[in-house]
Amino acid sequence: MRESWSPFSFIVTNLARFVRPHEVTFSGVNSTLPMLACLLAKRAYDFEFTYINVAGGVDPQPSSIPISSSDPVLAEGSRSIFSNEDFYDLCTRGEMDLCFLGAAQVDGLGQTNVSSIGDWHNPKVRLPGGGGGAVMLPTARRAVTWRTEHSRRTMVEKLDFLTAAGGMAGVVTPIAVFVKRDGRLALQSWHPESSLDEVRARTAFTFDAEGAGPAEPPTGRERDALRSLDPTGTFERDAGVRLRPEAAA
Amino acid sequence: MRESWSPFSFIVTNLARFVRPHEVTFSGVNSTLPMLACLLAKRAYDFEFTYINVAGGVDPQPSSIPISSSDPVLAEGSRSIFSNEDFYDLCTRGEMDLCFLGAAQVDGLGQTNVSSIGDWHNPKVRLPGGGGGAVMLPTARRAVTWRTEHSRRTMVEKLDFLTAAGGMAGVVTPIAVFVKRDGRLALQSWHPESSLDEVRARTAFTFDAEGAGPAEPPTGRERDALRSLDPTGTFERDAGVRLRPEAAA
Amino acid sequence: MSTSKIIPLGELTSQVANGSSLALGGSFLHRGPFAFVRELIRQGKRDLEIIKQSPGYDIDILCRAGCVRRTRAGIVAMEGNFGLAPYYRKAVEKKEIELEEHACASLTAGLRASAFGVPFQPCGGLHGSALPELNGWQKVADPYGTGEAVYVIPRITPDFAVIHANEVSPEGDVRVFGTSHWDRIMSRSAKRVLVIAERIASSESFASQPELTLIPHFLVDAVAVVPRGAWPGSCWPHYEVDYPAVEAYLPDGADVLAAHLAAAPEAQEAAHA
Amino acid sequence: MSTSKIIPLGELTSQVANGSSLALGGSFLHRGPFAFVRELIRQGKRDLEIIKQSPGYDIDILCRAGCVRRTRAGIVAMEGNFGLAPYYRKAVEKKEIELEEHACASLTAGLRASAFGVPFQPCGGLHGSALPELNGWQKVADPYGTGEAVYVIPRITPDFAVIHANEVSPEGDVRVFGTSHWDRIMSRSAKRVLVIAERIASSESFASQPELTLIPHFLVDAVAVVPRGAWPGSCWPHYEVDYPAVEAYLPDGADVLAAHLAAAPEAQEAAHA
Repeated sequence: MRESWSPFSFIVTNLARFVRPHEVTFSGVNSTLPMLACLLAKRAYDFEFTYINVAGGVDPQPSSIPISSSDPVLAEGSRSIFSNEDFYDLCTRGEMDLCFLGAAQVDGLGQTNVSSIGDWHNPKVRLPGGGGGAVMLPTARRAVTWRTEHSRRTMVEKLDFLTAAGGMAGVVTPIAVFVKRDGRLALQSWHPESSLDEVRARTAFTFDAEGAGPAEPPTGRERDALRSLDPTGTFERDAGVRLRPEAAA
Repeated sequence: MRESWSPFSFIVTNLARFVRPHEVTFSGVNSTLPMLACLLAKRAYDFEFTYINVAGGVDPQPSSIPISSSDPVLAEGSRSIFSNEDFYDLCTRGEMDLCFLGAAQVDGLGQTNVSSIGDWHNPKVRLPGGGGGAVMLPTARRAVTWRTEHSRRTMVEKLDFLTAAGGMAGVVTPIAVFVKRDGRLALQSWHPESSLDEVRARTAFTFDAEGAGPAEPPTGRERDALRSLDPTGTFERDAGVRLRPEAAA
Repeated sequence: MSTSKIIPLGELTSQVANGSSLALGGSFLHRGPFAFVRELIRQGKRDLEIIKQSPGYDIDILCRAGCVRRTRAGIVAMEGNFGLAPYYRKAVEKKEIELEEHACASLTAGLRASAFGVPFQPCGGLHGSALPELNGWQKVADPYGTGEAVYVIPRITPDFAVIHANEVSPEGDVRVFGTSHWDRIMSRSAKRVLVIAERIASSESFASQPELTLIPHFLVDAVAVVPRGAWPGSCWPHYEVDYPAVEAYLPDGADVLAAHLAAAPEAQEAAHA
Repeated sequence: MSTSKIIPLGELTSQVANGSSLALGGSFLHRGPFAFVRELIRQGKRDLEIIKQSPGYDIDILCRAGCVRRTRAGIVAMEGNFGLAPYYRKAVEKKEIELEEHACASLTAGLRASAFGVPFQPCGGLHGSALPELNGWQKVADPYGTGEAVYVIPRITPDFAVIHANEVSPEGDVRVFGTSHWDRIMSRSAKRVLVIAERIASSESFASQPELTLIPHFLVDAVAVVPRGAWPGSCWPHYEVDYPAVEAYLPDGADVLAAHLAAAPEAQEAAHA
């Protein structure tokens, strides 16, 4: 069975919807879905914005879409190279408008753990580590994260380790879009084939859902843009995002 | 009357003699004589050293010798540009071997004033300011300065303002070469047409002169190198260095 | 799809309010935003704060025209046998302007604090100098037990960085040949960046060697194209210092200043603008 | 008159003593000094400290071969659908290596302190994170009364920075295309700089565009020329990631590691060296 709006498309499209006109938006390492979201926004939306990425690209015109979100092809066509020291400084001095940051666990305050499952000193799983998060999450004007798995293990009441604080402006999962409201994550919308009850059941932290409803389906331009970025569905297959874990059984 | 060793050549040649093999040597703004000294050392000495300058040049091959010691022609032929942040950082982290720094007044400790004649807040003359000095003098492995006037006004017992401390490894004037010994400037040599008595009479600070004697005359290669840098004597005329103020009367 | 940022010099300069702080690019007589500086004078700007490690002609002519309230500088001179900057010197001696005297590197440290988003920046050296006491700079002990103490410089955030560049793209990307002096850190520390350029190069040219771009377009607010705009200074490799013009600028007299301003390339070109 | 700094890879690598700290250039699978890393394994180096904001293949294979005592890193992964770095992960979980977990920018701050010659460097952000307490990082109040407090990171001075470059001059000048990642600050913070390059370009080529040079020759100690030396990673614009080779590297087994080392370009070329 195939969803009318694939959870992969749900994540990428809803990440793209955080991009705003005339802003500076950044995607980093280990960030294939935000990379696709930024490129989708460039193709699907009429407004101008600056897309910078960890490959040094500034509004690049990549000749192909890479598997690795830090691949140098993401700087192809750029008129400048904005390298790592530069984009971190941009963020810490408060000029990074929108920053996509990875997370293994997210809590109700929008804080993240990317360090370890279990105690940091005796980890069950040693995770990649914070990367940009601890510095960028508190200093970016807005930061947004995503999880391909929405469960009580990933959307937690208490983080195993507090890698980065400061709070996300948005979190996108296969079934839900959260935004920051009064210092906590609040549900903004859910996948049309999901429901408020399902989101509550699969989320370990409590959240406000006032005004939330099913997400707007992708526009034709959003669909076309994503199809042009992933014409053979390779990214969608590699990402392996499912609406529900049961769907695979 | 013309001295057999012009005081201009005396200064440039003796500055050049501070350059050592395999070192990194720097000349800055407002530093025509050190610029000529570095270029002379490249032409007259057989050893290798790295000459960097404030125009970003690294071992440049300038097509002409500029009036301004920060002229971009001083980067011509360089295989890299080492710009201002870079050479200051090199110095503060302790990797600048020899740094030429300007001074209006020098005291017996080799400290300098480049800020004001008279009280800083009520200056008789507002001088250019410290530039590199306050940071480079205490952090360069060796720093050397020069004065085209050797008098009790320039070689002082007490500075009008302490712009830069840390102490010069060398000071060159039209009649004398001082080096650092036991934390104070000590006379190393004097112009062959001057004398220890004259140097003492024209210096307001006391100094040790043990082992000092007339400076070694320029070698043929030193003379040739300076002549090749200043074939028409323009730099020498512009510098207007005199052995003694009386000589002009 | 980007919009061109290129506007006339007069319009670019009019964005600067009286009382603004300006970090000026270049050094002494080399690649300074001098057409912009002269336009500040023509527009009668007042109470400016000039921030530059090694100003010369720019601070001198602005002092001469009475535009300056304060400067933060490391070393000030005309250079090239002209010695001290005479109108600047007079302005300081007569206390017509306020001077915050820096080492060049301490000014850079203050700009770095701004660029890095931190309130202060440690600066090597300065030990024994009277400048820290003069400026109230604090020494901070290393909390990690090395026994070292280091001076920290407070953040310096100019309202504008103003850079004279060799080439710009229509979108506002900036290229500089030879040394970038302190232009890079200025462009990262200021609230806004204004650029005066010798000429436009194509977007394709920038894209073919993006590593050469000193300032990416999105940090740049506006660009004016002014050929020979760094006159009477140099702009490598396009032209050298015009020493006779500098010499002609120096004598006293309002007529001398007026003649100098009228002789400037941007004034000569004004009819074509 | 400068002497060539170009020596064989084996000789360059032999300069690294057991127990050295190494800052490795590049990021994840891109332009890393991977031929050098493999040569460390062949030479049986031990107790190394690896310093890199975003290591991946390099730290993983070094952990797999038992060369590492400690790492300071911001984020560690294979990337490109390969997820976590498995041998690194196992080494940390089994406490075979010591980890100092950084934000990438805090590691950069430590390197900046070294490059700037100061004992510590303020780093923006970090507020609320558990990393400062984990690492004992101190917060310093702004002595200038803004009310801000900022974390300061202690100086990090690697024994070596090791960079994989696109082009070098015979004298050791270094050029990189595309992003320089953190290579620039690494080259300024380490005691010594070693470079592995795809190819030599002429001194004249470097002199014609000196602005493109990332590291000037006098900061570089030695260079080895190893075409395809960043394999199985990319080196733009010469070649892309060799994903099948990365996949073939991952399974357990000493024979797998041996086959991977033998398949590397520098091993294939060894006969010609």
